[in-house]
Amino acid sequence: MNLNMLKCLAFAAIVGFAGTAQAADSGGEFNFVAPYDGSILSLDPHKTSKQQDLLVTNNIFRSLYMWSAEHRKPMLELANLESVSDDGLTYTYKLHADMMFHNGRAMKASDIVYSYERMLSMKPVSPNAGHIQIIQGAKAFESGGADHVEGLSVLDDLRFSITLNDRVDPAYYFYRPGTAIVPQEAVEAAGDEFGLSPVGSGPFKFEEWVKGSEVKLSKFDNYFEAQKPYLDKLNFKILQEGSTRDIAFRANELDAILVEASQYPQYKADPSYSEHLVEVAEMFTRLISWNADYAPLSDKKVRQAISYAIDEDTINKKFLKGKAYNPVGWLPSTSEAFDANGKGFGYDVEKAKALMAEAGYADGFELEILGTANKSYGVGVAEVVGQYLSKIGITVTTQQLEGGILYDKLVAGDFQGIIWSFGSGVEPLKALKRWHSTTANDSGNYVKYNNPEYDALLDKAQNTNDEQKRVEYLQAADRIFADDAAVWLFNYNKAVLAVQPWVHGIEPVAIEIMYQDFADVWVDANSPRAK
Amino acid sequence: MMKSNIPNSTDLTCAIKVVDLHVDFATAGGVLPAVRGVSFELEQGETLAIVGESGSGKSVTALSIMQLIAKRTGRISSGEIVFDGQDLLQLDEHKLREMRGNAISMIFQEPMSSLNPLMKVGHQVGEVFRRHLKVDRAEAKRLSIEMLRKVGLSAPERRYNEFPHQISGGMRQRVMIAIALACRPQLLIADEPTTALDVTIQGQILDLIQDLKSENEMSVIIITHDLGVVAEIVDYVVVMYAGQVVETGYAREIFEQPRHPYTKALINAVPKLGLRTRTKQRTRLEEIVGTVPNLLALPAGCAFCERCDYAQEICSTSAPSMEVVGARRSVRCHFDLTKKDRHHER
Amino acid sequence: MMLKSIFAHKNLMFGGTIVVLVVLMAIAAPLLAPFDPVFDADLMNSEMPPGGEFLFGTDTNGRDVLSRVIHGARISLSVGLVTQILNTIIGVSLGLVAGYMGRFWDDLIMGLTNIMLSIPVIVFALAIMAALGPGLINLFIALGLTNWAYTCRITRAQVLSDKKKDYVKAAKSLGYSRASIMFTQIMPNILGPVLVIATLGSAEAILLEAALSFLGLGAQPPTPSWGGMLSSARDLLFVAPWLSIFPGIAIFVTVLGFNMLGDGLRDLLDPKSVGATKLGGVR
Amino acid sequence: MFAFIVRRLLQFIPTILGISLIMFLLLNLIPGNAALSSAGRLELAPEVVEQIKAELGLDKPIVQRYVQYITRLAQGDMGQSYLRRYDVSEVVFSRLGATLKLAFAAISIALLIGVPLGFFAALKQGTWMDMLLTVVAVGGVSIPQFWLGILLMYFFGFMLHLLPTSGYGNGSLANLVLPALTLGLGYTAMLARITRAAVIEVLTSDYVRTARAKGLSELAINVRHVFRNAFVLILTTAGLLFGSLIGQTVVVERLFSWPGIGSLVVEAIFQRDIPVAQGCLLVIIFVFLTVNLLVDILYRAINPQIDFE
Repeated sequence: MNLNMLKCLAFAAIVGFAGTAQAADSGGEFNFVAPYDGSILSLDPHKTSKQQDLLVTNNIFRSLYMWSAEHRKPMLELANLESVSDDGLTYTYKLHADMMFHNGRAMKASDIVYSYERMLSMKPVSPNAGHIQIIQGAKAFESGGADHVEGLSVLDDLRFSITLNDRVDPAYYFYRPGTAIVPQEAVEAAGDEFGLSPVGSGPFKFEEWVKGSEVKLSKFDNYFEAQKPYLDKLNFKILQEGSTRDIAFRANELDAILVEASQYPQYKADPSYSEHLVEVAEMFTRLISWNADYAPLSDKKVRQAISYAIDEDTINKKFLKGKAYNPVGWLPSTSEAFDANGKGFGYDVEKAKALMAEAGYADGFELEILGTANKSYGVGVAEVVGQYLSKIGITVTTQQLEGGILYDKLVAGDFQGIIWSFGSGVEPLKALKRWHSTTANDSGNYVKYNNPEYDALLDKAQNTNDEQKRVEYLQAADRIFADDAAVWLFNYNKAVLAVQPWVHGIEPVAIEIMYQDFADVWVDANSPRAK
Repeated sequence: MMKSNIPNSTDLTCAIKVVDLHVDFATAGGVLPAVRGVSFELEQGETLAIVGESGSGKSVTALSIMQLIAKRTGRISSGEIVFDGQDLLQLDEHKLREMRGNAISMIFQEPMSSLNPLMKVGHQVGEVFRRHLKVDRAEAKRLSIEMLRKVGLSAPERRYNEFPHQISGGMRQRVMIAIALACRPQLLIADEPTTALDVTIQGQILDLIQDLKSENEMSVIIITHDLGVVAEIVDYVVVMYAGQVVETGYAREIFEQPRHPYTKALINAVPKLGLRTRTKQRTRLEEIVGTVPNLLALPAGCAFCERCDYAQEICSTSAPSMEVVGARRSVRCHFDLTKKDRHHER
Repeated sequence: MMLKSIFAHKNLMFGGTIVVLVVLMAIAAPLLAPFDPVFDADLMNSEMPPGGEFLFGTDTNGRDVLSRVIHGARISLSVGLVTQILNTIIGVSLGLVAGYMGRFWDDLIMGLTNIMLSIPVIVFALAIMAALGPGLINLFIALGLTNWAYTCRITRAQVLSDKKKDYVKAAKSLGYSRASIMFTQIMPNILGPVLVIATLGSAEAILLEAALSFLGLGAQPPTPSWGGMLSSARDLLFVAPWLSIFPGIAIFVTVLGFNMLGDGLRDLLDPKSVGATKLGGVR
Repeated sequence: MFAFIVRRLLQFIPTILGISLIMFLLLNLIPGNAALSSAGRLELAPEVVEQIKAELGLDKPIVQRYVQYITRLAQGDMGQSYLRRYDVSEVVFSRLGATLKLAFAAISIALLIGVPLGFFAALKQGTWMDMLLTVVAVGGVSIPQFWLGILLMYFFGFMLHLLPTSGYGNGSLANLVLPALTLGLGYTAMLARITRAAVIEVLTSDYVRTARAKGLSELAINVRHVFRNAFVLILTTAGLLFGSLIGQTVVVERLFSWPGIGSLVVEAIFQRDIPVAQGCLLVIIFVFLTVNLLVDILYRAINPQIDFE
């Protein structure tokens, strides 16, 4: 199968290249960025859940499944699925033959079992262990009650089976970069240092890590997909500062960068870059969570009035410079259950005032909104929201806090409004379940949303086998959630990568645009780093 | 205003002649005339004392001879300083440097701060030999040690390698003298050479200067505020007040019969004139009542008028000029003290 | 004489003029500023270039940059003033105690001073800001608690030298209490150097506010602080250069003014201190 | 001299202890859940959080934690990074080189440019050149550092394409230039001023007057008498400057993505990786103290007036 070639073609179409499949050039060096919060902490995928780390390990390691940009869902990567048991709980896989780790050893079924058991048995526990806990017996093993995970069994060298606790699609759990497969002997040889010199089975092998500066990878010649990867070298430069990144990219020191909202219009307007922007609605929904325990906000009319009073379209266009998609519900436009016909509240101050009057708050009230310093979903936005809400008499004060503190307040319910961004993918039912009344308030349903009608629709969706019905139920539930205005829906993030003209194969990855698979990326001869 | 009586002819016996020297300083408050028309003459082999309170311009006069006035703030605006047949003020910087430390040298008031704290004392002496005699390092060292011995330092070989902070104040001043006399200058200017020293040391230093003077056949200018200290060794005295010379004359005449009220006050301030008291506890110069006038705003009349016991009306309106009253003797006062009838004591 | 020499010091005049102008700007901010720096925001006016209604252009929120720069003077001045008052109070008090009480107290306070001198101010302030969270008041605390070591040292040194002087002995023999001697006799003598340090310290505090804003822990938005404005405009260098130019110049000129003023004050009050040629800004 | 160094090294101990106590308390006061951020993600099951807390020892009282920390520190163990899960010493020392390099380059720039400029200004004291240098020097320290950095980056990196805009490169010299300039400019200005003041003081000193009275040339006076004495005055301040420079790297390193200890400490504070933050601070302070000790030794070596007592 040549799935990746397909991906390239799909990408070429997206970014507007000629339809003829251009032959991929081999060789060259690629400078990419690691744009998030500073240093890379560990290259052991099991020991970190930071995007900054995983966007690198994603190219050193492979997971059982991997996210497919054009299918917008996880696809099998390392193995074929041989069978699924009738109860839908036991999956039997067979690894592709001749898959090598960077240390030259072929991957075996036992490596899968070792990797998953390692995540559960690590001290402290792996931050990614939650994905593995869907396997039968995982919890018992983690707590030391069993010496192996009951649901994992090796059938032969290449074949293994996984038995789950519930009927869920394992693809949505085992595609995570944090569940990558590691070679036991290399891990054991390195001990605690494995994260400093990782050995995986991905297209690139680890070369050098200049701490705090960059990670250098080089082509793995025995990568299982023929002819891939194309690039000889791949460097991830840690560049936290948007302005620094911007200047470095324009000085052609980088081959692709993550674009911030502030710079987005400039790239859009610049003909030399505008054709090479890779954009995607990432599966994150930005919102302000309203605390239903705060009297005015307990009234649905007030919450709706707020939604009517804020012109999110203008905020998205002006404040975020168009680097966002207007929301219609919880599920983002990249979700398979996205309601393309859905509509938001729109901007209607008169209606908002009327609702406020109906609710008995004609004179308004005071409202404190907490947020981080984040430019796209932090106090800056809350300030703008305050400007709008002042028109219906609500006096907004904002307070900037750090993520960790904000999260503590969110969990404790110690707030009136908090502006934040939550994951709203990948699996729509799982995403909507966040607001199910049975979800604990401190593990997702922070606004204590409780609507039996909504719960019922989700339960129906879970129990149906009819794919279309399922989507209908989900969309109906999402509409109810949006209409209840338990949160103010702000936008879905539009993630943007600016790419140099000589670069091919960068994809709009909806789970996190920085999770690029460089197995598919190549550069033209006119790249300054072509050879 | 009458000029000084000093003849203009170049006298071969004349060691240095200063004619109508004016020195100004730029200050935050305006131009300060520190020296206002100073003239005097020093004969070969003579010891001359310039006496006055601080601020009288005596040190500035001395520094002017060396042309060591800080160029940024001070300026010799007019005058002549004739030395060795040349007007020093007309010499270029190169010639001046040839002369400094060689034909004319100077020692300063503060022996501690006048020596480079980071340089061995021997090197500081040797520097002069290397500069003016163009000798090599070894020869400079030999000469320096010899010079240190000559100024009375014990164990000069050891002292050579010591730093200023390691030796006593008296020794430092001896080192300064060694530096000054290294090249056997014709003229030595000593600016308050003993003020910073203990009473016992003061005499030794003055004796040393006196001894070396006769040995080297040089002329000496001693700048001092304390007539008593130098009374025994000076031949000729120039008294300065507020930037001007107010009285000149041979030491004996001045001490016996001061003609200017200021000179008289200075002498009165010394308890036992003519007796250099080495061991006895000497009281400080008895202060003359009042303060030196502000040179930025000089009175119209005599500068000493305000403090003068004999002042008359004319003193506050008209500035007296220098009048010759004898051989190398002149005074700047409307009322010469020797003509008692013209005074009535207040 | 005093007045004359004030005029004779160009840096004092120049710095003083700037600082006075900034102070006037801060006082008259509501009169001078054409718009409200926080509430007159309209997204429709987002990022308008300078000219027309908005002389210095507008920011991303559509607020008038000129008005924000004018009001920013209040923030920056209060940062300079409040932090220096705190630093001076702490530094002088500890210095007096150390110098006057001696022994245990001296050792303790000088130990603490040495510790304070070895921790870079910005790192210390950063840690405090992280503990307290961003915001103007917290900024006052963070910068006001961390930069007193120089004042303390100088006060102590002055006390030690004054202690030997006659007037202090005289005051003691007249039966004045320790505390009253400390404050009434010694304070006037340390006023000069302390004033110099505080003036230069103001410059430093304004720059530190900018640096902390850059690190995300300055005065929090929508406070129109120059450092915050400059910091949030750094991504917009290509897009909206006016957003960084005006607050940047404001900081530069004000800090320059305080530095010149402090420099001039030192020439005037404390001309001999070569060692203390520090300037606000780098520490 | 040996005794002097040993005594000074011993004096490090109370300072470092004091700092570690202050910082330990302060860093542990920082709100935000260290266990959570150490897990690297926000949405975790509460029991997992408790488990991580226990494993990191965060459930113990703070005094006990401090005592444990200090005991281990005395044995040379700075603990483990909450986030990285390996030794703090490994984390910190892998970054120290870059910071020292940057600081050394910056102070070199400052010394090589600032000292001659200050000397020149002092010799030309009162002229327009002196005025200009003074204004430039005061201006140099009045620019917000990150702004200066962005402007330099923009002009030299982007407009002129002369130098890499940011990053460590492979430790290449070209990458060092811009961050070192950004960091060094303020110090250049500062050193120029210190030098000017010191030289002016020396120029008006009695011993320079003596040197003049000896008839020495200006060159000989400047080289043998002025510079050495001025340098002693400069040195004492330069040592303090170098120490403060290490602290100033926090801004420059972050801006230029320079992989030093300055960017690390900011990050660690933000991420609540307290052992790393603490480790960084201790190392920064150790460097500061060491540099000051070295300066002191040098000072004593140059200045015969002070013995190693």
